[in-house]
Amino acid sequence: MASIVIPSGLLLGTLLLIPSLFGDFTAYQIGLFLIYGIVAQGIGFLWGKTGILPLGQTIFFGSTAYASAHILINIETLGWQLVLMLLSVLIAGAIAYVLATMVFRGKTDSGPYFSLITLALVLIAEQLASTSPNITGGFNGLSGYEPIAQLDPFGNLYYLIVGVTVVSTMLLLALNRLPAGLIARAVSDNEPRLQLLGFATHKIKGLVFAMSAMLAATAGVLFASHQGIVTPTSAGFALSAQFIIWTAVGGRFHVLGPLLGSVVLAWLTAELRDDFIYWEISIAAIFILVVLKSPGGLAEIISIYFKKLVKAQVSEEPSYCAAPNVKSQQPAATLQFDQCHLQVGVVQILKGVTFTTPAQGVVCIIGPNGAGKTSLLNVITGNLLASKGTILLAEKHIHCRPPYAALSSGIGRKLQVPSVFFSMTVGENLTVATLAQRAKWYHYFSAKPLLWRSAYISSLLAHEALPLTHNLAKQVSELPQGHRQFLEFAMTAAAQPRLLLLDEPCAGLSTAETHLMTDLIRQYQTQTKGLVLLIEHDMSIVEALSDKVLVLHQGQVLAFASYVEVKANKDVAAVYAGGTK
Amino acid sequence: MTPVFLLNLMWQLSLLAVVTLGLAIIFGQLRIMNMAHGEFVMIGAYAPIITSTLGLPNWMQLPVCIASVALVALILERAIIRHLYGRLFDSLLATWGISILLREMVELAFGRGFQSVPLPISGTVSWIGIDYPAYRSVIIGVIILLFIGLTIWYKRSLVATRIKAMVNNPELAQAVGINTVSLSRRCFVFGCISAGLAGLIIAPTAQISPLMGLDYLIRSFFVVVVGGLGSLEGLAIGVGLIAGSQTLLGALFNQTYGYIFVLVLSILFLWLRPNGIYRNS
Amino acid sequence: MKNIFNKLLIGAALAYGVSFGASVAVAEIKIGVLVPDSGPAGLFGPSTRNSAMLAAEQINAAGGINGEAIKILFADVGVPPAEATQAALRLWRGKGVEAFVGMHDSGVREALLGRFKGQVPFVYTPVYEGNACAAGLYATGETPSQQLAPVIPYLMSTKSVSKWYLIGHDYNWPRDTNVLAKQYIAKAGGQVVGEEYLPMSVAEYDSSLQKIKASGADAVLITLVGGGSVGFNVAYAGFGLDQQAIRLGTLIEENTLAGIGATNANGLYASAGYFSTINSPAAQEFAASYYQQFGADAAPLNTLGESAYEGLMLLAALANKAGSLDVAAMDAAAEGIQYQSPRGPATMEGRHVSQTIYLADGTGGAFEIVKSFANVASTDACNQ
Amino acid sequence: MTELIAFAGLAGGYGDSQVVFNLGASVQAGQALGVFGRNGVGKSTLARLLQGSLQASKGTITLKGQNIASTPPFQRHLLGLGYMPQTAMVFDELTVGENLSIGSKSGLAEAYFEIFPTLAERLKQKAGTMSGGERKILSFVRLMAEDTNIIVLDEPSEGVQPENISRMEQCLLARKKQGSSIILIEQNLTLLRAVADQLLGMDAGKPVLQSTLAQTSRAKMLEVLSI
Repeated sequence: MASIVIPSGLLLGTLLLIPSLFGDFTAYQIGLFLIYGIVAQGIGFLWGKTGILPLGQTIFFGSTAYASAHILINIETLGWQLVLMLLSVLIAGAIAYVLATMVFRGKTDSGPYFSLITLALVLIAEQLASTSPNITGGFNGLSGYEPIAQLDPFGNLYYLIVGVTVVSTMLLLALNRLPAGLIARAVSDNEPRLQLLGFATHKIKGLVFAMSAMLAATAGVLFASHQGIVTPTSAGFALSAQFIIWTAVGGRFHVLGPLLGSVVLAWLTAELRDDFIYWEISIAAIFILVVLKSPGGLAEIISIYFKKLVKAQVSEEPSYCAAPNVKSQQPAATLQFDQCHLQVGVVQILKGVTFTTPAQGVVCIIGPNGAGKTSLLNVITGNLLASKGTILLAEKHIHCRPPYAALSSGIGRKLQVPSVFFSMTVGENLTVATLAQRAKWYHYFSAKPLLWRSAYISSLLAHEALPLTHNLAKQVSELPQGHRQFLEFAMTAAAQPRLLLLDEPCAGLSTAETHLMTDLIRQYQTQTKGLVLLIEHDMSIVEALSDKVLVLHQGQVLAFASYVEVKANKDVAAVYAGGTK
Repeated sequence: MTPVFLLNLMWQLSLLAVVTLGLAIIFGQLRIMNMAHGEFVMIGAYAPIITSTLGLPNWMQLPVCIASVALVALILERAIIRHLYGRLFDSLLATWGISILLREMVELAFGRGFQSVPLPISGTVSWIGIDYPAYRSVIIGVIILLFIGLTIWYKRSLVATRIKAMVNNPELAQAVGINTVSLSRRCFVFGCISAGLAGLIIAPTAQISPLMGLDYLIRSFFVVVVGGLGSLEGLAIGVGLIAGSQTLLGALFNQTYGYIFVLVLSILFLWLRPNGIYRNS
Repeated sequence: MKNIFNKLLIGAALAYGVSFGASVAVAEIKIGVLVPDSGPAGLFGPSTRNSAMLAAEQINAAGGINGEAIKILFADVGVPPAEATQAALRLWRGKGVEAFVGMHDSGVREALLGRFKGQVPFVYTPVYEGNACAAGLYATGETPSQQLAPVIPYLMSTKSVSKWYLIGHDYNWPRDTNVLAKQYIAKAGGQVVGEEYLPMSVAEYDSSLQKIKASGADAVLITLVGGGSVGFNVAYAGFGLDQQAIRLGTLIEENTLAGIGATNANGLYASAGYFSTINSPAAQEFAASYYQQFGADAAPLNTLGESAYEGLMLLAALANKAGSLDVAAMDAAAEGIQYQSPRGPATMEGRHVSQTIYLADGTGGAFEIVKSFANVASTDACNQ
Repeated sequence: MTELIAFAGLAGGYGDSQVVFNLGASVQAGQALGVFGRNGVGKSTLARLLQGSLQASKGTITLKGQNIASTPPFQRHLLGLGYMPQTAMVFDELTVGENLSIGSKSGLAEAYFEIFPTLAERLKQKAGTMSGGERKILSFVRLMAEDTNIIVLDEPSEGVQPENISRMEQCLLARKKQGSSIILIEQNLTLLRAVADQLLGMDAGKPVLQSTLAQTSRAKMLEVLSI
């Protein structure tokens, strides 16, 4: 709580002092910069957390500015004015949500294209604004109205702006410390992993984009009152580009960074533009330097110095609480492949795979490299779509739904190269995994779920030998590859899926670690009485773990039987003739 | 579909093709979202003015154009761009900064005012029964020849394959003996020079001022996006769609519709076919 | 290249010099002069500044305003309205400026009026669409009615043209201008054969030129601005359309003409209240002292830049007559006030200036005045 | 006999994390070094250190008597070092023909079309559309056709059909006869034993077995693999 209240309080205090210290004109100026800063804060949150760079935030800023100008011109009562303004902000958010979810649906790599779409949209908006004189007043703009509640831009309106700024700051600071903020960060960190944890990432991106759009829209409402005029430049690309520069220089990873960037740069611009002819060049140079050398901007630099000054408090061991049960614990079920084909480009990867697993037990998948083992897991989770044939889990079709729906149907998956959230700590990784399938929407906006600890994760961490137990506060990027295998295993198993897919979980592990991993896998299976599908090269592990072995070769099932039977199988021996295993 | 309209269409197509070429090389091949592309066109357009300021004869315009653009490009590549390979977003941001920098530099050097470059070939010539500006006629021919040459070169030359290879798999490219550092630099400078040459060609037919670059940036970007990155065929299709639809709608209705249509078209492509219309497979 | 270094040096000197340049003011009236230093209109910044400085000097030499010397402070308004307003307010609220002279676009004007609210006198000087009326606002710039009412019939009779094609950028000023143009053309017995508005973002004029050609127009009224005007006119001549139709522009001034180039300016006319080549003694004298003071290679004079001189002259005349810079007193004194300027005699009527309008021929790359129309009143002025 | 490539005290990894430690060996002309070990023990890291896409943090690499520890990879290639990576082993966006012509004197590849006829049929196909095994063969032929005599191969047989593995074996033996040095990283012990003269077994980034082929039984190698 203190981490939200103290910065917000300091911000509020500083801003409230400005009129009496520097006079009402400076307050007027700062008021405008704060309005810009609110937009930049929204951009910073979106860009810094989810990695989406919006080039057209003035679409929302400008359109609600126009809307509220019309509201102030045409509507008499304050109450209705406020209702309609709120409505315009909500509409902006809804449009942003629809736009982003539509573009991001089914793709994880459309970031740059989305940016260009917002660029094209802002160009359209600017064009429409300047050539629709009946609606926007054209080039000369829409003016001749009183500010909201007759608040004087040189007087009380400033306090309204300060209020909104502080609320926006508190909101974002709070989000940073809530599960919602954690999930937003996870999107840019490792989107495929988040999808496998059951999160529909395009909707998360849509929500964050909608939030940044609503901040821009709110700022637009204030702008209309503050300026008394709205012109096409308020909906134009040039202002959008300014927002980006301010956000980047101020620092997109911190809530206060974009605010600082907007106020400092805009104020310096106002002060220096008239007299210092190299000002624009300087801004461009600073911007380039920030992009190249210091992506965290001013805020990052300041916080490094700040941390040197103020010693970090020793954080005490948080007191964890029991996590609620997963939303629906499904009974064990068989996995059934029927004539499943997979084609990528012109390459046939799976050629009529057919098998039915038991509902319980450990099934090891073996086969030479290129046999289609990982692809088999990919069609189960929906990362690749089978081109022909059916896949049934508990008699239900699962071969044509997106990866984020896998976990809710009871399928968890660990990838071949450990795929975790690299910018987070081990503890945060586990928290994200614990939220999966347990948290309802309101849990994301409450701090308590951050301390959730499921019984299963507790039992895992109780293993002294588990390399995670004493590393909860460590960054994943500092973790060796082998330890990441355990982390990803824990995350995949956290939601207790009835079907656990493990792709070479023992690769890169030491002998002792391999034993631990095989123990954990076996324990998981006995505890949940579910099904584990495991790709493994090491025959000793296969022998130790497997109830059944599925041998794949060139996209087809070569054998599906017990380890002993498979070992005696001549076809299998022929495939492995050249190899050791 | 009058003959003049067809010639105008050809002029617009060849002009947009030559303007976009540089971006197609730098964005399409090197994956640098070069927001300063228009500024290189602008510097190229200033070449005749630099030439006359230096008191050089007119035929020196071409070498002056190549030299000045190459110099700027080389400095920027060494100082900034080389850190940006493989960093798509950062390349967009940093080159946006570069574009401001270049605009301001040119403004300091040559002032804000409009410059004028006389047509090297004046008058009109008769084509398919109509009079058409001689300079345009010659340039259409030159650009067509240029692109035929480029297509042949691109198909045959090892350099083109090596650039493709470098972008596709930098590590392996090094392993087969490609000096990727130097190849990227040469590729970037080449792209900039081609933008500069486009500027030189445009100079006598358009407004010349430090702010002119933006006119050429946006459409080029959407050509590359609509056509698909990294192939001359894609470039051709993109140019055809963007210039064609704008010219057609401009002639049938008005320019505002043409402009908005191009933007909407680009959005649809970015959304539904982000790899562009042309994919060679 | 020497030129480049000089400019860099001047820039550095400016950067250093400014902070020391502010002198101690004793009983001075501060006047804010709003000039476009950045943005597309930035190219008018230098000539506007120079003209304003010249005016201030001459006003002070003639005894200032009500006996007090004036001091002008500049602010850059070549930026979006929100930022431009701030720059102006900084002078007003922060630096004690008591009156404004502004040379900027209409968006900025509307934004400023919303802030000034008649509390400070404001002289608006550039060519504009007319009909801006507010307490404390005085416009010296040419409005469409002034630029077109005498000129269109004159061109139609002397050049024997009757079929007009109207082309402009898609915003208020061109559209307002053309509303009036159509009336004048009809009245003089001509017809409008085409009307077209281009988005600012389009730099392609072929289809418009084709439409002009097909329309059989023998005169084209151009209300494109800046770079668009240059590009259009260059392409126009390239197609040989200068043989088919004369061109009349209401915002083609010396910089635009330089960009169009001598070879592309055949039959290109411009109508404005000022050209650097007006050969009256007053104009000659003004130009001479301008280039003497700011050097032979100073930013070329043009109607927009020179308008700042007009603005300050009007402001001085108004304030002297009113006896103060009080808006109410000035509003009361405004009607009928007269002053002399390089443009000729000027009279304020309906908060706008009745002035001489010149028609100039740009053929050959320099404006040659072909006709002057004395004392043209604006019909886009304010009703008293 | 001349020593073509040698490395000693070699260590390196990614960022701060050290993956391999204190590796050393030297290979004469006409000889082959076989490197083996379980998944993830640092074999590919060794290959990348030799090839140059990773910088060694310690140790020396000598190519034909010249220390190349800080030479960029493309120059190592020009000095005669050829490399076939384990993953991303071809240019996916290029055709098979382009893949083969890009790094070498063109024409040499054609000699191998008789051995691997499928490649000749697919010259115009994009490499990325081929299966893993086919891509391995393409990458292998690309490497063979290059004008290099120090050849580093990272798991060339992975996913390749048995008959093609034995063809690879023939090619490698032929190159040895011509005087090339080969460093072969393999899990397929049959191929490894057919080609290698010396062996380097690795576990957890460190050498655990260093001997000649003659002195090392297959069983001893299997021991290393299932430590």
